[in-house]
Amino acid sequence: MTLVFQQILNGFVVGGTYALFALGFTLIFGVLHVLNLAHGAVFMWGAFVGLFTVTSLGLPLYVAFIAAMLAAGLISVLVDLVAFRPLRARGSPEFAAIISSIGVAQILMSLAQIASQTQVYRFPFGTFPIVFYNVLGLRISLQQIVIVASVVVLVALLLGILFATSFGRQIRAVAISERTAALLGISVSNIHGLTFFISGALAGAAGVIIGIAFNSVHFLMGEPYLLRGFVVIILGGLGSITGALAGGLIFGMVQTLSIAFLSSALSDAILFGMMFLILLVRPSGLFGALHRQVRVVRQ
Amino acid sequence: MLEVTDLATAYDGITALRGVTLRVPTGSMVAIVGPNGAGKSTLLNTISGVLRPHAGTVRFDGADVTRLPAHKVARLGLLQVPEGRQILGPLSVEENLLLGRLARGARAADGTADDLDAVFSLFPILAERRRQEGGSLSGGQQQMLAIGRALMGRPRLLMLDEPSLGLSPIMARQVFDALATLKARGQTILLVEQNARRALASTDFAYVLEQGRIVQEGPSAALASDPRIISHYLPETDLSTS
Amino acid sequence: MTASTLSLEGVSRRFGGVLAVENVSFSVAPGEIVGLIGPNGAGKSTLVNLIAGLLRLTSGRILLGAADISTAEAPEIARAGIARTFQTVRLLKDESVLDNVAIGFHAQQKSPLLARLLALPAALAEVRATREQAFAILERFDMAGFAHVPAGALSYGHQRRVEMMRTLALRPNLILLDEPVAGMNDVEADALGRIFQGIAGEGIGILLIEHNMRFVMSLCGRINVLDSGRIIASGPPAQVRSDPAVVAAYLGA
Amino acid sequence: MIGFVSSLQPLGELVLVNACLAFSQYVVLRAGVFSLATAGFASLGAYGAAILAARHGVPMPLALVGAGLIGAVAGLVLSVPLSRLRGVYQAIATLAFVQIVLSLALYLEPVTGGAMGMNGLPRLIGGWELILVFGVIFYAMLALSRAGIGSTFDAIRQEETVAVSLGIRVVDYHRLAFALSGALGGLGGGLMALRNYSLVPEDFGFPLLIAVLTFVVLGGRVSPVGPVVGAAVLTLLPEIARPLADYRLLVNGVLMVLVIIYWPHGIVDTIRLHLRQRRHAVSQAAP
Repeated sequence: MTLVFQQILNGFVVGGTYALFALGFTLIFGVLHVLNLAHGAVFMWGAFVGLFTVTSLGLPLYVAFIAAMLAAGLISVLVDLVAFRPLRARGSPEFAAIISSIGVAQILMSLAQIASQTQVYRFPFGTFPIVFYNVLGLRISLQQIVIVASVVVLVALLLGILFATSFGRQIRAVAISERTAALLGISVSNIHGLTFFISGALAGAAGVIIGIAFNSVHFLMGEPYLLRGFVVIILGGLGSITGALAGGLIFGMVQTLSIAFLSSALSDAILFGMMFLILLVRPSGLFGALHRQVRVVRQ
Repeated sequence: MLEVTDLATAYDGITALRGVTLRVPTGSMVAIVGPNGAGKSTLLNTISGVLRPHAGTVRFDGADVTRLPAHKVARLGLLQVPEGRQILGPLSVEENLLLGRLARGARAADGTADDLDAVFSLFPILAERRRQEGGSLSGGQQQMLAIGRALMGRPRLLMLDEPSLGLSPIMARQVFDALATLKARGQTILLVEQNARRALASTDFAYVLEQGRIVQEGPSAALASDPRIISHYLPETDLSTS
Repeated sequence: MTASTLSLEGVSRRFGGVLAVENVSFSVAPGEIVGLIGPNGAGKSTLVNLIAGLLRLTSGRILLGAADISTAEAPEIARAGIARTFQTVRLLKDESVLDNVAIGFHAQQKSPLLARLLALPAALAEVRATREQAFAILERFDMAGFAHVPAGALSYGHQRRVEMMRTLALRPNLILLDEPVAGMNDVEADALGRIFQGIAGEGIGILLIEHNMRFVMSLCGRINVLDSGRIIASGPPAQVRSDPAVVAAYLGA
Repeated sequence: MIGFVSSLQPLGELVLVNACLAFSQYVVLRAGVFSLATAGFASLGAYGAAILAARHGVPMPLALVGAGLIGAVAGLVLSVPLSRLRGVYQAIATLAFVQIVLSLALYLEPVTGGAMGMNGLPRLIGGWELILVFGVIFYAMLALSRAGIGSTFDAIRQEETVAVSLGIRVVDYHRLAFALSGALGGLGGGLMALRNYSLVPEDFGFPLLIAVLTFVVLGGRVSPVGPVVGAAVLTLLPEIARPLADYRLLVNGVLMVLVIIYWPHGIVDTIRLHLRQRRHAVSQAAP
């Protein structure tokens, strides 16, 4: 029984990191109604920047964390400028946006491949003290506590920005109607840029956390997270902030438990199967978000 | 205050405006009337910067704003209350109003609370509903919210697109009463209305737009008694029955 | 296709708490041009989408002849003989004018799927025949010279014509026209109006939804006036335009 | 000279295999279905063909037909729920399908060999067989364009509401597109299996999905020549321009962004549209 609880606890921690990754992913869909398939690559670059800040510059981890968030935020803004803005100006369909973001993802991955010479990097030993606590018979590491704490702080920060500041109000206004927002004096393109920055910064934070937790940083690390990010945001509902949080936690639990008690290959089949089912039964996700209207049958 | 000269706009492949020229003097209330599909909304959206004209100019307080993007036009104090109200449904009444304040931009930074109070005193119902979602209001209340939201931006010129659209007669009257109050306070207003009689009764000057052209203009009172105007709406109507 | 009457019986549609269309009844007989007018937001588009099979009825029935088509999906409505045009012209902009009209014959294709998949001679012959029929329609509308022009390159008025030709390719017995002369001047509108009269003369019923009062009055035998989702007046043009309720709806009380 | 030509042969074969996979992606995109399932179909077809040919000694042509059938059935099954979805939802659901197939291939070790895959497969397909198969597929794609199905697909892709108003049963055509995509994807996978000596699950993951998508985006989504050109350019480019080989990913990415932004119809369709417009301009100038 303790084993189950231990796995649930581990799943909770893993789920938190997935949620962090997926929040930025879903935020862009919620505001701009496009899927940003370069989100995984931005995340990967966040991990690299964090790593180089520690290894090459010898700066402390918290500085690396902030540097990774800033850098990934800026990269994300670049993604918007290169992949999305030219298409938006022309009113191109969502298909084009997905293709161009895949293209930019490949460019970002390729640059990381060249910069890293296809090697797997690790944070130096001792970057993070290895300390374990025993609570009610469960083993909790300091690392896990810090991960959960930083996820909570970042999520609180995001919710604070979105729901208690003028910027957040403007972001939500743009998400609902770009035209109305513009008529109210909101610069829609600035808000898009801001949204991409926030999204990228969250991905950067997730990159450093995951880079440390799994002690590996490499140019392909974004891809599996992107794929799993899909599951998370579909579970929670495309474009929904609370959905991404809940979806991340569910994902972490199911993944950890299924790996522990079944097999890791089957775990992916279960998770993606879950997503497939949700799409068929409830495309707006478990927590309901945007639902694009489809006009093939009477509504 | 507003001078539109020879404006022409194409939209969805249709030439929606052809050579439109009109003026709105400071402190006046001007109406644009015309049948459905005449290009009235296109005209407001071109002035607002939502649509780009392919010819002509829009000058606001002497400055050329013809090719300015919509948000910059709004920040100059040229504010539109769009057709169908366009309330940001999931946001609360108060959040909708606070967003309206952005358009004030650099023009004035003081007196936030006063503005909210001013809107609430004009539309008391909004004060009662301030925490409710904007989308849960009735049509008339949404129209009041849309006007209140624009007022938060301290408009130098307030443009309204069909403010009585889809409202019951009682609600429509309340909205027009509020406009009369604003006018009495010196607010400059440009009103687009399909309901010609109501529009002509409450404005100083009016333009008649048909198929993208201004076909007639004059003091509202004069137009209201011009039988030809009514014929634009119901051809060959026997006036004695109306 | 045998001509039959379209009848709406107590049709209602609710969106959330709002009745967009409320208890609407009227009919369009073969060869008749019936007008549907009303101020912005009166529910005209909702009504078109209800008939065309894009929206579900909240209550009431829609009949074509004796057949109840209230729940049929849009492709089946089209195959039953109801064609429609759209408020903004919708053409396949990259395809040629001829192809745009030829696609209208889709519902009449007879060769089996396998024959078409393998491009068997029978299927190819059918494609050729379809293109010839499409070309005949082009000639009738004096558009043969534009057959191979991409539809998107045409002027607005010509695009409207292509849409009309595509609609006729369906061999409908009823056509829904959703604001067909929006953005046209009187001369262009009258030219199109004569085409509509010709079509009606062949026994096809037309339901004309339009803003342009002059146009509606000149073309329709009967007019229904919609306001806030309800029919407030119905009858010949002369009677409708002097109806106090109509005057109030358009001019304000 | 002969040495040079023979060195080109494997490359030519790869172009043909890639073109088959590109057609699988092309058929759905042309019909307005945003499916990314080709990699999954290819995986099913590859394992199917390998198991039939290597374990059960089924003759090569039959094994290939089997691969195509497996893909077609998978496509048809998939189409039942997926013809209800649109756009990004369809894309994500098919992505899930690819991942499910991938993880099942890893999991079902007794059948698929798990992560180690299947090794020592007989090489049953060479240049001539490939050319023959490609010829048949290309004919089928041309037939699609000539006998009306292609233009129905075009109508659905460009204006679904119009298509519906003309009596086109969109759901049926989406099913057809899924089934064809499955058959072509399965066949492509079968070709891979029967000329590659070995088979591992990762061959059919996200990178293949993106590669196949790139072929069609680059080549074009309407003319059947498009996918062939796309597959040829992207397969040959790194080989012809050797220094580029190390930057293959970068070149792909840059090409994708540039093409979708500046040539959204792809190479072949852009040229086709351009020629048609010019021809029209000429015919108007000289009536």
